[in-house]
Amino acid sequence: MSVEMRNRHEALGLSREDVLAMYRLMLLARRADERMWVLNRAGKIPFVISCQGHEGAQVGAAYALDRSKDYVLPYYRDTAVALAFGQTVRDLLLAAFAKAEDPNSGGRQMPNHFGSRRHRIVSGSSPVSTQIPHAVGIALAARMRGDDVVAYVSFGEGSSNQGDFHEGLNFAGVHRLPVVFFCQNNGYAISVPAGKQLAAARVADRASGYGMPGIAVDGGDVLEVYRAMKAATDRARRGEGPTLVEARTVRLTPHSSDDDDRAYRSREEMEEARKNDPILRFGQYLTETGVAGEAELRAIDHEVQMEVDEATAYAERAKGPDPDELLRYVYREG
Amino acid sequence: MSVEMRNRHEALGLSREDVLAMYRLMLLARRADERMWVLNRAGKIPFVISCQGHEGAQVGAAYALDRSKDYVLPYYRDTAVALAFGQTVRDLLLAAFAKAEDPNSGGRQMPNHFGSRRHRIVSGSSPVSTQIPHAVGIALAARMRGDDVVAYVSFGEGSSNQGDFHEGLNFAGVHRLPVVFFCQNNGYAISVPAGKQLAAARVADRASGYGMPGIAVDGGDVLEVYRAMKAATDRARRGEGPTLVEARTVRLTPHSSDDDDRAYRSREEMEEARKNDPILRFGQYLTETGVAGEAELRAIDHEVQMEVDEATAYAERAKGPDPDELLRYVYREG
Amino acid sequence: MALKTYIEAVRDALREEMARDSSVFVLGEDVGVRGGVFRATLGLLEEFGAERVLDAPLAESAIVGVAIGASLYGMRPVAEIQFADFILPAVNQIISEAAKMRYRSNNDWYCPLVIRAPYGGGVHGGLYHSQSVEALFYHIPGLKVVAPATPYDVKGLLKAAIRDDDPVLFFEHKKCYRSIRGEVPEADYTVPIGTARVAREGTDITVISYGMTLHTVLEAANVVQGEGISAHVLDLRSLRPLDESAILEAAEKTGKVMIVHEDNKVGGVGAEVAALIAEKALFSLDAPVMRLAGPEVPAMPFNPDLEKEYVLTVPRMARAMRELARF
Amino acid sequence: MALKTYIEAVRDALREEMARDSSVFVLGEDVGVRGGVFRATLGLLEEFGAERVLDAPLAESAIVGVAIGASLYGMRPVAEIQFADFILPAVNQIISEAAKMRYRSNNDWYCPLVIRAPYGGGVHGGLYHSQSVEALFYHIPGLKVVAPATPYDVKGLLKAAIRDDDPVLFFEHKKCYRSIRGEVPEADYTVPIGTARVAREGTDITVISYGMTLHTVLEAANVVQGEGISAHVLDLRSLRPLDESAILEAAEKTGKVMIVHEDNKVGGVGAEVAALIAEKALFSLDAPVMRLAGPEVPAMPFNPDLEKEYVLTVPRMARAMRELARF
Ligand SMILES: Cc1ncc(C[n+]2csc(CCOP(=O)(O)OP(=O)(O)O)c2C)c(N)n1
Ligand SMILES: Cc1ncc(C[n+]2csc(CCOP(=O)(O)OP(=O)(O)O)c2C)c(N)n1
Ligand SMILES: [Mg+2]
Ligand SMILES: [Mg+2]
Repeated sequence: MSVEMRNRHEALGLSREDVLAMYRLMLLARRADERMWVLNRAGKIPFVISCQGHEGAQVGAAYALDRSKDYVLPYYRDTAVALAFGQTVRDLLLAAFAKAEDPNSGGRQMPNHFGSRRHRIVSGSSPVSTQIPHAVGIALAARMRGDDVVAYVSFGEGSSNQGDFHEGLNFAGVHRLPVVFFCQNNGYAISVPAGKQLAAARVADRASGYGMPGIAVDGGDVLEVYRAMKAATDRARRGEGPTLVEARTVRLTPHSSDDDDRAYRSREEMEEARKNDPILRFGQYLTETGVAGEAELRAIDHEVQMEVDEATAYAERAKGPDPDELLRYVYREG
Repeated sequence: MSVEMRNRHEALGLSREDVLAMYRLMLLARRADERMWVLNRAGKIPFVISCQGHEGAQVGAAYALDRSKDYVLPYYRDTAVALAFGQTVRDLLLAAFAKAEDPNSGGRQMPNHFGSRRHRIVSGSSPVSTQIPHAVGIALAARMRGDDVVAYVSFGEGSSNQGDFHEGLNFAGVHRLPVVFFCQNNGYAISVPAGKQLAAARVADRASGYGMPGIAVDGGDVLEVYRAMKAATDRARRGEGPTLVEARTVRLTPHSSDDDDRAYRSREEMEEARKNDPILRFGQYLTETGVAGEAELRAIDHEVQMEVDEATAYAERAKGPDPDELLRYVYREG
Repeated sequence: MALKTYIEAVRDALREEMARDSSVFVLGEDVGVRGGVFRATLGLLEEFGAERVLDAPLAESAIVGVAIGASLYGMRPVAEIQFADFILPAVNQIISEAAKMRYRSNNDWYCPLVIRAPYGGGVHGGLYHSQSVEALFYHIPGLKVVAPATPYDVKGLLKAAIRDDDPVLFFEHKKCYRSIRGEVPEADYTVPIGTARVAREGTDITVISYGMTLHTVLEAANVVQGEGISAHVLDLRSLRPLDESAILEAAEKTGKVMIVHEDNKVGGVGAEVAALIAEKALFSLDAPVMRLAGPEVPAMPFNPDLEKEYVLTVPRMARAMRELARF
Repeated sequence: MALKTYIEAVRDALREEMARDSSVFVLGEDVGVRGGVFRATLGLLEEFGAERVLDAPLAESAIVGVAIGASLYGMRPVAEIQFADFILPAVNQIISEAAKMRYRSNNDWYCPLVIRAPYGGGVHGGLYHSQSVEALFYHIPGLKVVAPATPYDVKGLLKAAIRDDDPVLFFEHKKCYRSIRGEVPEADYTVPIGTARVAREGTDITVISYGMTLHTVLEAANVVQGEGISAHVLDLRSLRPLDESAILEAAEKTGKVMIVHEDNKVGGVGAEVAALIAEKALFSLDAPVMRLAGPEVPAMPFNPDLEKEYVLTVPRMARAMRELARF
């Protein structure tokens, strides 16, 4: 193994603790996600939508942000970003069970519709791409206030075809705002392959139409994503404006628990995709570079599983919202 | 003068008759437009929106289409395109006076909201950019039917920031449809300069985001526009898909008769713009290349002025719609 | 006659119309190989090919805008909006363009276009997969809006919508899809847009509804029947145009009217129905015109208890019916 | 007190609020150097600088979406939509996002946001510069909708809207801009959103309206006064929430109610007002609830004769008032 390979994370300024924490976070998101499928198949929760295959992209992105002050506007696959910004596995499960303590919505929204003010995670909805102009507005407001804030907003490649993508990026480009637009391109919008979604070779090619750089990276490689995103957030922080970053990922599950992907994805294709599992790849990197041994990684996994077990037990027992809550918070109260 | 210069139109396959007809068309649009301002200032018509400065781009574009079968979805400045596709100066004035015979709308819409089925000019509205997906749908339908049809759709550079621009071009790119997207970039959206509308150097730069070629041309040079548009329509007709063509033009008037541009455009800038008057430039080309003498051009102008006079007189006298018409044609009748 | 589910009726209507008329085609998100997320277009790709069963990019304004363009050329597109909640990005195309095309061109251009959208809640869809959006459109001249409750009406109205020369919004209640079955004739038929239907004859109170709540109303009517209250039930079926004479006739029949819908009350379809009655049948009334509707909250929550609290149940309806009958 | 035009009241409210609170800023098309196409933001650029008076790209969904984002950060954006007709591309941002933000986040996030839009016709604006769009929004929980008729209310309501912690749609009737003048206090004041106002005391008939038609109603009331008919006139001012008690009180006062608006009738604001009365004041009524509204056509045509035919004139209103009084 070459020295460059060994030192990839160090060259990026990431310590051993950093990369182990990143690995743990990816695994935490994965195990929580897997748990939700089990709960769904057992009839305990009505809906799951997954991060599986995207964890590398998400953790690489989140680590490039300043988690103490930046704002994130994640989309429904961004489980690892929500965790990186302070939500817990308990929070995820509370949302999955739609309990009163769900920090996103008190059980009002579907799972993975993240939002908690104290973590600077802006509330998201289901209609895709609406969050893109919101991120631009956050960046605009932060600049008006003189705050050193970068706004992160994510979405799929299918969603990059919505008008709000275009209008949002254009606005940010004109006003050179500190936003990073992060496209997680997993090659599908539900059943429709990217080639039927857009004719451009890469979503990143759209950036030039907004006067900003467009970078495409291998989203299965958490360190490559970190590198590209760090350049983008640095640029934003220096006042040089927005960047569009596209991370190529794999979707290791059907679109959601309501989907059956056998009609439109061959099993061979799925096998190929699994080889690009970012957790597998990062685990290999860590062992091959000697950052951690197999046993150490297994220990992390064990710890993570315990955390998911505890969270599941807690969330399952937690109280649901009082039915009277239905009528609350349409407008400001008091 | 070099031979290339002399032969520019011939090299493009345009005859002496063609270029004289093109010049006449540009002038016809100009004189009709000027007349409307006079009528507006005299209090006879409530509203004018102009083609002045765009005639070269428009005539270059229209001549690159097959005026016997292609479909056009013009925007409100496209007076010369409407004329090229068969509307008459009478029609323009009937619309300006909002008379019953207005072919676009029977007096229901503002002037320059073109539309007449028999000319394959698709009815347009005021909200900008909505016509872009319509053109894509026309092209899709024509291809389904096996018809050899190219759809032309135009819009300003400001309007290229609407979501419908993005969604329309993307759809056409994915399905490789025979559409030519024609942006008339006059540097302003009402008072807002292009630099505040978009950060891209050129609107044409957006094409790569849709997997199609993007061409920017000098819209003050009718022959250059013709060249670029001919390549685009040929490409479309060969089944190779859409093209985005951007023509840089000048807006020689305020945005509309309701606007006063002195607040946002210097008189020096206007002087500069007038040097780029496409009619002036084409007239010079015609005389310098010996296609026509000054006298001949004056004769054309005279003839055109007569046509505008006749049309004005006709339209002013024409009947207005019967008030009962208000309630008609909300749905199919009978 | 065959017993069909609501969604089978959608599918049958689409298939038969596509077979009958080559200008009919469908487009939308996941309508092709996936057959639609609700499976409304299942099998169409195989039968009619990818040109007539078009998986569109994820962009509703383009789906509607492109469909408008195709309709102007003489095709009869049927656009699917995956969930009615996601029709909102297309509102400009629907209201500024489709609805005004014929009027603005003085009858020169028009849009024979259908937009299908599954709406309504009670299926754990949360805030954004449960909404009723019909009130945004039934106000708009130039549009037609239908919301059938039975498989028979689904098929007949969808065929009528596809053959109509004006834009029709076709709202399918997603809770009906698999839970509602009914007799559907084998032979070709249409149900005229703009006609309501007496769903139950009765003499004491009149209940007017449409979509999923129509079924709950009928259940509740059976409950109160046992207590000696006879409910006359009108199924609106079309929301624009409303069947004015059927509404007035039903109101006059009992003099006690209740309008029921899942959508929230203020400005909902029930407002117009009540206003119509207050305007044209006032002196037939023996009781205030009652409206039973969704609460004034943005949408139906995901949590099952909150969702249940939102939904109009049989007991709530029966209670309201008793109240009205006693008046 | 100073005599001000309707649009001066808009401008004064904006200027005073921007001076009072540095988190208030305006954005929209041509609001900067041009001062807005109607000149509502004239002088603001000079006074507050380009950062707080932002010429936005021509993209309404972004104007509203960016404003939502800024409001989430704690700013108080006032977005201008150049003509209400062009609010339609932003409907998704308004209804899916602004209206639902507080509810969906269980009170964690909210949007202190104002969207101003000039609406209405009678100014030769043709189909797309004359529309009334309030009916698309007054139905939506989570939104507030106001439509003032007088300079006093414009200023007081706009200030209240800017200080409100929820999204407010502020509809300014463009025909009022320069034709309506009124007294406006120098001192700071607000008019509470959700309160109607008795614009004229009367005893024979009750007329309920808002916006430009309120003024025509008042003129017509003067006409019929001469014939011995005393009209009580209520100015709604707020369309969501409606001032229910003021409406019922006004209805009960005379027992004969007419609702007037420029927007077309079916599903317009008048539908809800009539339904409310039919529900809660039925037995005070001596006559059917009358609605006088725009015709069921897509919009107001450009041709002046057609436009005149559309508009509710004083004679038409006076005729309707006589009819109602005679009932
Ligand atoms: C406006 C809108 N239209 C349709 C949907 C339904 N929908 C949910 S996710 C999805 C596909 C999104 O694909 P992509 O953007 O590639 O993200 P991915 O799920 O692949 O990560 C669709 C069509 C929606 N949520 N919003
Ligand atoms: C959706 C929409 N928003 C706003 C307007 C008002 N408006 C009319 S033309 C115009 C500027 C258009 O600029 P551009 O696209 O550059 O075309 P140009 O007039 O310069 O040729 C604006 C803002 C509109 N017609 N439609
Ligand atoms: Mg995807
Ligand atoms: Mg321009």
